[in-house]
Amino acid sequence: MKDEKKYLGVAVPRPKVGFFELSSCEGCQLQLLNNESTLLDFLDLVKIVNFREAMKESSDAYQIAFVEGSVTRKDEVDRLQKIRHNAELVVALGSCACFGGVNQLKNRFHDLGWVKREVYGDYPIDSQEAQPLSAFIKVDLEIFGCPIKKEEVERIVTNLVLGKEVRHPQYPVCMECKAHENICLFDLGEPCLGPVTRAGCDAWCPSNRLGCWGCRGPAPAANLSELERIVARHDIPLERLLDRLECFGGFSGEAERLRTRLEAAE
Amino acid sequence: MSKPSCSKNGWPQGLDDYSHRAEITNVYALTATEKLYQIQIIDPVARRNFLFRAGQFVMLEVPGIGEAPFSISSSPSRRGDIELCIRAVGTMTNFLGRLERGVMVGISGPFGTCFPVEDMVGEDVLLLAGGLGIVPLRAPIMTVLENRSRYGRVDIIYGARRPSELLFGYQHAMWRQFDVGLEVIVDEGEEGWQGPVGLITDILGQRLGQGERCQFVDKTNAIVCGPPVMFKYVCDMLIKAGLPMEKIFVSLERRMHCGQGKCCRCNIGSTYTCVDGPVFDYWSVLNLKEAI
Amino acid sequence: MKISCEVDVRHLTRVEGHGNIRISIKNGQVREARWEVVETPRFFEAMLVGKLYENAPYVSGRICGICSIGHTLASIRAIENGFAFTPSPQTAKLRLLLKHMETLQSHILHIYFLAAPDFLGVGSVLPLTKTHPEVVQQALRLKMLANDLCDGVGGRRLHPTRTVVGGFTMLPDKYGLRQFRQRLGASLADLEASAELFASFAIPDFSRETEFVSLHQEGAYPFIGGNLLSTDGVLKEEHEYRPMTNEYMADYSTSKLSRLSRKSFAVGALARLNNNFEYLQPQAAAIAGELGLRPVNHNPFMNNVAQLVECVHVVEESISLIDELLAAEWQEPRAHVEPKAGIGVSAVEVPRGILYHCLEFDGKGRIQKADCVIPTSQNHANIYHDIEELAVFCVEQGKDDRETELLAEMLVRAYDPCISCSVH
Amino acid sequence: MIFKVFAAQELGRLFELLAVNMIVGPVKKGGAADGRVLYDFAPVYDLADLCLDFDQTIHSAKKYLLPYVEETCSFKLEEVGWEKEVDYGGNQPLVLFGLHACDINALNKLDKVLLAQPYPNQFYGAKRAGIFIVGHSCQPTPACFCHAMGTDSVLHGCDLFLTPLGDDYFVEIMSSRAFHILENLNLREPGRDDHRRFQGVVEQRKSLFTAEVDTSDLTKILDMEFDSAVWAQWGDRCLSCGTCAQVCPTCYCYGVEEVVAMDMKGADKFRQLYSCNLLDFAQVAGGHNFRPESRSRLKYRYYHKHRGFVEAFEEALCVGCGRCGTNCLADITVPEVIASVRRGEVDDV
Ligand SMILES: Cc1cc2nc3c(=O)[nH]c(=O)nc-3n(C[C@H](O)[C@H](O)[C@H](O)COP(=O)(O)OP(=O)(O)OC[C@H]3O[C@@H](n4cnc5c(N)ncnc54)[C@H](O)[C@@H]3O)c2cc1C
Ligand code: SF4
Ligand code: SF4
Ligand code: SF4
Repeated sequence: MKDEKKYLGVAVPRPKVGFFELSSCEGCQLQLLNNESTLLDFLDLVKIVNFREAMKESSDAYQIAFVEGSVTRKDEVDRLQKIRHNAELVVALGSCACFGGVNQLKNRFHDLGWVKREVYGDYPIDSQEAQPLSAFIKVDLEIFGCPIKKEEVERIVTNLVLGKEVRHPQYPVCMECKAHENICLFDLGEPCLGPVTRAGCDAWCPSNRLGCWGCRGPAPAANLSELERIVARHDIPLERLLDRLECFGGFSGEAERLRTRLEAAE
Repeated sequence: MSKPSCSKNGWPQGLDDYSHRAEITNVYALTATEKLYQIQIIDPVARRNFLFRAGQFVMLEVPGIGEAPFSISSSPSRRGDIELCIRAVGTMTNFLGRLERGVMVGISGPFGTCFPVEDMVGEDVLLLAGGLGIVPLRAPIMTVLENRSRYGRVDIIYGARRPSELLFGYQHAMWRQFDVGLEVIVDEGEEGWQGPVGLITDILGQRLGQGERCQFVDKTNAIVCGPPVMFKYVCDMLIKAGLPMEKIFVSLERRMHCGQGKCCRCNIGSTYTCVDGPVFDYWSVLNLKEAI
Repeated sequence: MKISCEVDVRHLTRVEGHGNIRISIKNGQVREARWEVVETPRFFEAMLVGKLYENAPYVSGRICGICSIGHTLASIRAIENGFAFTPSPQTAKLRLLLKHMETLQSHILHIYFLAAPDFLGVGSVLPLTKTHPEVVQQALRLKMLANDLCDGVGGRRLHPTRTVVGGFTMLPDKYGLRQFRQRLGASLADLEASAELFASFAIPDFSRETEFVSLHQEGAYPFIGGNLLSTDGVLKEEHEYRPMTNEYMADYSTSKLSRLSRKSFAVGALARLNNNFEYLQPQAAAIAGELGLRPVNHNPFMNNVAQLVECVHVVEESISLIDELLAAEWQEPRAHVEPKAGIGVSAVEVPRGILYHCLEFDGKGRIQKADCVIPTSQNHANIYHDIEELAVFCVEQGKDDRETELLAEMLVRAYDPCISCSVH
Repeated sequence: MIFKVFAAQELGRLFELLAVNMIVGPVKKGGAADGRVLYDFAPVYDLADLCLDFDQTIHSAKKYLLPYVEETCSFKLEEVGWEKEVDYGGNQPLVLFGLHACDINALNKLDKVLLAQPYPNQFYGAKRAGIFIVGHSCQPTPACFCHAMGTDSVLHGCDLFLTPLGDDYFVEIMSSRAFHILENLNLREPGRDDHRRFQGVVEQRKSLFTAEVDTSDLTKILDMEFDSAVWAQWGDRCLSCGTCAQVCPTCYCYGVEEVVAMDMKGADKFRQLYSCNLLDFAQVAGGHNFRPESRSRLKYRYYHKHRGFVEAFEEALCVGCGRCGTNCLADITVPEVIASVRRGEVDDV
């Protein structure tokens, strides 16, 4: 494997990359291994120097750090800061890293003591509110999704290596959903966050007849108040909308406001 | 341009019949962000047949990286051996900056409307450029210079932010030799700068005189290109001075994906910047909503 | 010779999640031998409280990236049990098929990417792409098949999208299933080659008397639901998971731990095999024989072999499942399920062992209380005690630091621990 | 035009004759929670699957000419040079069976732009040339307003057009291809009675339209109402989701995306249908966005369709199929938007 490739005569070095995980299911990293048909090309594109889930060797000399998971403990903050220090580019990999992911569902109680007791009784457990990486360090690039979409990661990494700007779609999932010619979930009586969620997943869930849960966070022009009206018009309880807004942390502000309103109304 | 509507393979003729492989023959860094690219269509026949007019643009393609519109900045008499002056602002333009001479790129075009310099023969030409606006103006400037005796008075007013951002400085002396009134002004001076400091409108104001309608305006054509704010002020002054709107030409820019009037990206109302523009007379611009 | 040896592995690699191994031997005396779990807890059981039931499979799937299908199915089953709903035979078959493919993909990932490098003397699968390209290709082919089939049935290989309470949101297309059937048939050759490869590996000759716990069904090798059985003779019903797991906390672990008849027990492929050997599909049984696997086997390193045998088993059984699905008319994919108050428990065999989900609902189907017991947390105590015994074994065998460290790592890896899952 | 009549049972024969090619037509796609049957265009292998009595499909047939995503070329890279490969598609003839008048007229409108000189879109052109269209008369839904757009009748753009007259089909033959195919059917000349029956169908259809769009002087009124407050109200509801453009048979905006292969030995260029309602539609290099607010983007869609296009082609870029309104989750419909512009206010919903 040569350490440098050329693209149209332009030298394209193989960057050293590391993969790291904080609190997560490690599914996003697994998605990379799950990419059997292109895994070898991927390994040729970058030089992996750190990937605990797959290899024993490790090194601190990496240029790009892909960090999966959210921060839920002090030692993770330290690890994260060390990674930031070592890497030129820190990429938040997946919704946990970008928004807190499902981990932040515990934050909604605003009562960490209760959360700990519910699961571990009186046994002392070290844990803090689940936070995205950006709460602690500067994040250079976010790759959304729970899980990430492997095709998207490959495209992004290729662009990174080439020095091509990485741009996320600005439109919501509906656009991709329509391109797949799915029956709209609202027609089937199910809630869907497609109209407000950032596209890029190729309408993964709606194409499988599952309403979008918003794992990629809000599209830049997300119109949540209209979505709320739409859900109500379809006689779907707003609680189900809230569940979805709340699930991955991308909509945390809106979810919090809706929760307060719904609880006040009860 | 009259072309047959059907090519030999039976499919309707279209953009692909106007796209050519071309080689970057030279690259010059003009400023920190702008580079001049000399690009030659590889196929000699296509190169000779590449006829364009001042103000038209090409779509430049770097495979896999992007395709974007650029005004041709060289004389139409040089045909398919063109010069593009490109500012590195994004994905494709930055990558372009990393390419070296000898690399193959794609050129399609020419597209769009032109500055009708042929119609200006016998009359005065006033060219106003702000910043990168000088790039599309260089083609009409060359045409006028090549046919200098056929035109009346020729004036160029060129403004830039700083002296170090001035483009084609190496040609300014040459332009002046052709009896051209060239005035260069910068927003803020730098060490060694001896020319005037201020706005284009300052110089234009002097040139037009104060308030009253000038005599010369009936036979003056203005060609304006620059940032949107500049259009507004400059064109207002010209109109006040009595230039007919049909004789004021501006070049507008929009995001373009196709350059063939098909993708809608550059659409302003009914008007495609790529097919109906980029050059518009000011009367048409007035009739466009959200044009500038 | 009195040996001394220090092993301190922080964040063991090639496992899912974070765990440490510490072994300290002074002059032939084992002073310390421990397995620590340092993963950060995520509190899934608390997260679910107050949520409508439909959140549970979706959120619980996120406990683990490798066995997300297992978690999703376990959660769905807990809900359906709670609402006294029985899925249609079509749904049951599709779920089992999906489950099998997760087992296949997870086992292959473990056998080839995580465990095999040790046996082949390298640090990861990366050098193998150069030295053993055919082995890597084999693994990738098998994994791809499993993953593609997961996509086809569950909508997505990881965090499935089509699996819902009541059935599936949509069905796979039959043409696609037919093609998968062919690919499954062809994959048996790759599995046989894998068995040959395994036969060449030197599996450490280490054993410790262990109690093995798994599901048990009459007449079938069990994966979804059934009774709970231990090799020490404990037999309980699915909902009696608590007396079967007896969770407790210890200071060396952020995960809960389990015990049954002894101070620890093991779950996983080896446990399943030890309890259900007679129900293995024919080719799987033959391969088990070739690789010297007979019940009851007490060598934890043999879990790798058990996984391989299971790969063959699930491929064989998946072929029959597809045949049955293809022979029948498609029914509606999804049935309406009416929520009701109560408790639902489910036990599902995921790649690493038996998994329990228990959910308690109010009348609207809102979750009042959630409990998940994950295979790796059931295994932790057993790993801990295995490490202690392994340290003694290493002293007896005169192993040095490096050998001891490698053996200890291999031992933990053999359990294919899913630590982030265990500390959910 | 040549008119003929054939007995209803001959339809199967027509289907069979055309079935040597791929046939695409309206089929049942599923059922909505409220009991509506949902239709879409899809390949049909059996006449029984063809639902000629469909009300409206979710998506239009434009997808067979303008795919949502289409590879426009691929590059094979060498050291510093490259080879480019282009495939326009359209190598396979396609029969569109059962298109309503609106959808045929929509293709006619697309032709005006996409086949226009000097740079016709070859991808569209190649596919268009290989398509055989069987039109079929329709029953208006509450969302339809083709009568207001002048697109309820087809004069060209298809090969033949069918109108069921009880036990017979009245057929308008519009191409020699169709003429030759129909020679294999038992045709008869229409008589007086058939003409009257045909007119009866037309009358009956006319009586079913409920949606109204007043297009008189609309172009000028839109121009005048550029700053109308209604745009803000609609804009506040719009999700900027692009659904309207995706389902619209006449929307054709697109974007271009280039993807470099991971091995860096090649690259592909894709064209993706876009929508002027999407946030970054009018964003230019440097980040400036000419239409950053949803109200100006939504307005733009209406201006392009009902003003700009009319100025350029003397007809609107809308055939009144109602798809955009039916599929818009925010319930933004053409009749209501246009009425509100005329009125100067938006009715509460
Ligand atoms: C008729 C015409 C003539 C022109 N002539 C010249 C010329 O002679 N010389 C010259 O230098 N330029 C010229 N331009 C401008 C030139 O086309 C642009 O600079 C060029 O398109 C930039 O391409 P890029 O890929 O480098 O930038 P892009 O990467 O496309 O965009 C640059 C910036 O735009 C923003 N942006 C664009 N699209 C998006 C998006 N989808 N999402 C988020 N942000 C986005 C980003 O901030 C980005 O940094 C002309 C334009 C037109 C229309
Ligand atoms: S299913 Fe969801 S993403 Fe698809 S169109 Fe409907 S709302 Fe949009
Ligand atoms: S008008 Fe409706 S369909 Fe169109 S972008 Fe807005 S919300 Fe989406
Ligand atoms: S704008 Fe709406 S009604 Fe008009 S053609 Fe498009 S989808 Fe149909």
